Amino acid sequence: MRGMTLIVKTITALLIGFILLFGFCVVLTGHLTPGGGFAGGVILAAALLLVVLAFGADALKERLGHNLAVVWESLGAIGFLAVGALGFIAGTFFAHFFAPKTGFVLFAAGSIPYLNVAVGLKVGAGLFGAFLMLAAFRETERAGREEGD
Amino acid sequence: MSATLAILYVVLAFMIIGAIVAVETRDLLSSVLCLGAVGFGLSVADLVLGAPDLALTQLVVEIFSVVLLIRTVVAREDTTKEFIRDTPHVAFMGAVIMAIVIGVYVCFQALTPFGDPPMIMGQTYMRAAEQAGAKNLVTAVVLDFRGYDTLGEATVIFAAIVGCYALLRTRGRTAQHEGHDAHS
Amino acid sequence: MLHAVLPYVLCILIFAIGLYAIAVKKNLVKVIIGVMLIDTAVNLFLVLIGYRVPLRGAAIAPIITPQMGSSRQAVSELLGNAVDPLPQALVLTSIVIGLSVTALMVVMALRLHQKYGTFDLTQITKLKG
Amino acid sequence: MQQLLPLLVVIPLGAAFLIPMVGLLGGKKEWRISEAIALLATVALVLVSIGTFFCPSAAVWIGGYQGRSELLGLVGSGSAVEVPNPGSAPQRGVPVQEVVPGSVAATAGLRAGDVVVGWRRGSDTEMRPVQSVNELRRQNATLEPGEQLVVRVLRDGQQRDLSAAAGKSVTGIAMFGDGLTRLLVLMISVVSFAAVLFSLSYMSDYTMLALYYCPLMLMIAGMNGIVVSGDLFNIYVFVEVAAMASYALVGFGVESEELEASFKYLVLSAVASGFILLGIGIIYSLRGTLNLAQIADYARAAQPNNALWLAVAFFVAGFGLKAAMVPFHAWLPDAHPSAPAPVSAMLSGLLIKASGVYVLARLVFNVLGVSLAVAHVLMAMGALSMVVGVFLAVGQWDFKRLLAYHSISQMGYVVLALGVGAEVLAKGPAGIPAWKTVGFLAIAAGLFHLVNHAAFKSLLFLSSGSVVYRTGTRDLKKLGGMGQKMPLTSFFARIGALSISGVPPFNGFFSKLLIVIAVVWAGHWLLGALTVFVSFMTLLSFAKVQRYLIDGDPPASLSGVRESPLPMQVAMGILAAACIGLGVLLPLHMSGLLAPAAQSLFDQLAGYTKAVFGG
Repeated sequence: MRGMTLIVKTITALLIGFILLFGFCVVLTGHLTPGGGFAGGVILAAALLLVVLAFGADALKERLGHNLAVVWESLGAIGFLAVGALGFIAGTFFAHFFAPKTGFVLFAAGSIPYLNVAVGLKVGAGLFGAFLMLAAFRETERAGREEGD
Repeated sequence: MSATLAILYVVLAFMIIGAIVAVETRDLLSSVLCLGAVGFGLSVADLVLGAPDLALTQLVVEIFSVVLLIRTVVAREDTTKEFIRDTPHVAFMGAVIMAIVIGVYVCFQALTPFGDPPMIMGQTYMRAAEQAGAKNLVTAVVLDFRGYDTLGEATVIFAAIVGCYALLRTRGRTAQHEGHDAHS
Repeated sequence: MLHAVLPYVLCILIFAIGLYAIAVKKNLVKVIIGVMLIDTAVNLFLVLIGYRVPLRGAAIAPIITPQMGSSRQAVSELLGNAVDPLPQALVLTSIVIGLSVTALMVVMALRLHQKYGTFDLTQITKLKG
Repeated sequence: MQQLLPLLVVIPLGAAFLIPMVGLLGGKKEWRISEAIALLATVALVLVSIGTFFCPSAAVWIGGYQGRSELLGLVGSGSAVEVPNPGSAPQRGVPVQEVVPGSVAATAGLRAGDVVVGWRRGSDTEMRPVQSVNELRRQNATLEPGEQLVVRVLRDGQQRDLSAAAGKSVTGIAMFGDGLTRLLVLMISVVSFAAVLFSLSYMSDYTMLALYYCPLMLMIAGMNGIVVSGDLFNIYVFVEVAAMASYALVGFGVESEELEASFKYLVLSAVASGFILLGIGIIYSLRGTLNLAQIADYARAAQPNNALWLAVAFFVAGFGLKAAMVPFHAWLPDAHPSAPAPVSAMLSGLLIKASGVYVLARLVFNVLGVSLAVAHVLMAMGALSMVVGVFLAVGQWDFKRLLAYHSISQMGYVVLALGVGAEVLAKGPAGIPAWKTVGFLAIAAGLFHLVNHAAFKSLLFLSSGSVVYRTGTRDLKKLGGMGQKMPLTSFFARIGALSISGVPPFNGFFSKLLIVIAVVWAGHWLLGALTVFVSFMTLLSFAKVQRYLIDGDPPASLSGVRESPLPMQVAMGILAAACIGLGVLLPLHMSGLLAPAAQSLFDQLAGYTKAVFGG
């Protein structure tokens, strides 16, 4: 994938930081405002997707190839499972193992923020990885077709 | 009829028209775009019905899936190419589906009326969540009371992505398999 | 009493349109669209089920805002009027499942197109039955 | 049980999440690492599932906080109506149709026939007029500890005030294990252990095995999750987990046929999910809760209305599609043979049972209540599946496709038996005199055949895999003489074939015999005869397999074929032992394994609610 015109590239470069920031914000404040891990994760994936669409699939390959994306995704999933499994300390699966704090602060509401982060990581990395894999598949397919012709 | 209900009917009508156009139009690109419009309609309906979380999530997901469909599916075929015809049973299927809708209309007379849910589990959850310190009660339900469901949900999307990886392998088998001993 | 049922029935109509697309259309992309319409309709149905008519004004989302602060009365008024959060939680899960199904279907459509060179289901017929 | 039930889900999920991470980073040895993790996880699962037999049945509540009862237990007309009040002006109120025993309303002393006209909460001084039953439910659900809800009722023309404090219950998602759960969990873990063992050699032909073992573990996690769940939506989520993993596994070979089968399966399964979710929405709208035991508690008092029937119809269509019962069977003969053999064994042996028949049986017997209409639908679907499946199977020349059609036919037996059980229980004493014995027998026979089918169908699919692994074909016309070339595989395939056709010392004979006895005892002579006839057809069909696969001389193209590797033999050996053991040791395992499972369905709504809420 070669990427798009200079205008798109410049605008993407300007915007990408804000979009990522917004994504992180949605993930971290999921227990206070609308949003949460899943919506934030999709926003993060969409931001990375924008980079791929504008600059081409090679732009991110060194930092986040699709194999590495799977590792991040697995980490997110294991994190979620681990928070649930820590409940075994307090009795059973998903039991509350620390006292919830109330109020409009970042790390309130028991385990909810940690779970949000895990879901955000998982969904963001996973969807982005799937998209990269699709892009890579298109590349190989195109190469195969050109060889065939 | 309250303002909420009026807006809701407008949005529903918009969604139904969008759905019909998405199914019946011959151009695949317009079809996918109409589907996006239906999803956008759902997002608006969520807002009207007091579900901003869902509105946000639905909007993001709809954008993602429309981009996915356009980039990978529609882009690979001349979308205005010769039209693939339907099965010959269009009228029959249409009749069956109208029968379903009418049956549902009759049966739903006995459903809890729109706008007055029993909210038995819901109320319990809301009060307990409020005491637990979550301000967004939906998130509290999703990640606390029904955190186990959300684990399942995370697993579903994990399975789907692993499935995508598995199905996108260029070769399924190591060699053109003819049995280990058969070719002697 | 019409308004007690009509929103549900319109929602089922979208479901039926999706079903129709799957049953009748012979284009792979149209089948995918049908499945996505079914997802949309089901999500809408669940949201409709959780809606609760407030005493006045528009629907109240189950979110405590900083303006309410720690005022007990404001909070309990919210709890008495807000819509049901549980179906919303269900819809959130259901949206994710719908996205997963869509992603998997798109990938399969892509592979089938690579193998057969078309989205026409009448030509994708190695299997009989 | 408290700790063991969640472990059934946590272990395979943990393994599934670890495998791609370790696998994709592991370089050339990735498949060895994945195999090791998968094998360890399945061994642990077998141990845990045996462990559940040593713990008492109990419900575990996952997530949430200790809360209070939300069960008002009042069934009445939806909103307030004008009621005549002799002696004074008519009042608006809600007539009570029924009161759920043991609920808050019952302890307060409400009776059917009362009219609720007002309510107040502990601190209020004035009575408020009542608008709807749901309003009362809401007020009941929001009581503070120690607070009381006082309702004013009109009884025999007089006004009285009744009050009740809420009882105790919990929030969160219920996990529940009873006899049926134990039986299915044991079945799932043993068959999946055999399948993983078989995969060690069989899957060496395929690429990127980390992406195979991960969905396999997810499928096991999904099935365990379905079986231990006590919450309607939770069941749906885990049905989706198992299904999503199975789509990937069906298409794992990425050849045209496999992708096509997988796509067909995916579309039909997505439609089924839509129906199931609509049904769940209707149930939630009617009952206000998703907990199976609470829904059952309502169902005991409430008269089913049209909306509930619609939900039941949606459930039958949705789970019938997942179970591939006959009007909805189109996907199964494509999807099951296309998968790699160990996956076919798990799909046919486990998935259609866990996500189809089990859920349907649980909903019909324990949650929504048996009724004649549903029983007749189940019987019709079962009988149709039985006959259509076997007739389609007889003409097949593809070994795995033949087995897949037999899956439809054999699951028809199970659904027929459960349907007969439901019919007998729904009629009750008004039906036949020995209705308790016959109902129990029908349910037990159905569940016994379900377990037996898991054993012999997995065995047959594994032996087909063994043949395919060595010869590269599954076309019966091109095969032959396997009795000489692959004696052990042929021996195991023979055991499976004799079991499925119902030949005496094997398990299939006993379960089919019990089904026939139950069906005839319930008064359905014709269905009994049909059952025997289908069994005979099955025997014919497997005589053909015997003739073309095992007997005779091998064709020249297969002269170099050897016996398949050791792990495959061990995996088939385990299942063959299960086939013989389940049949010969029937008196032994009847009391420990089968009877408790049948009992948990036989106890119906009351037994289930009591078991979950503990008394």
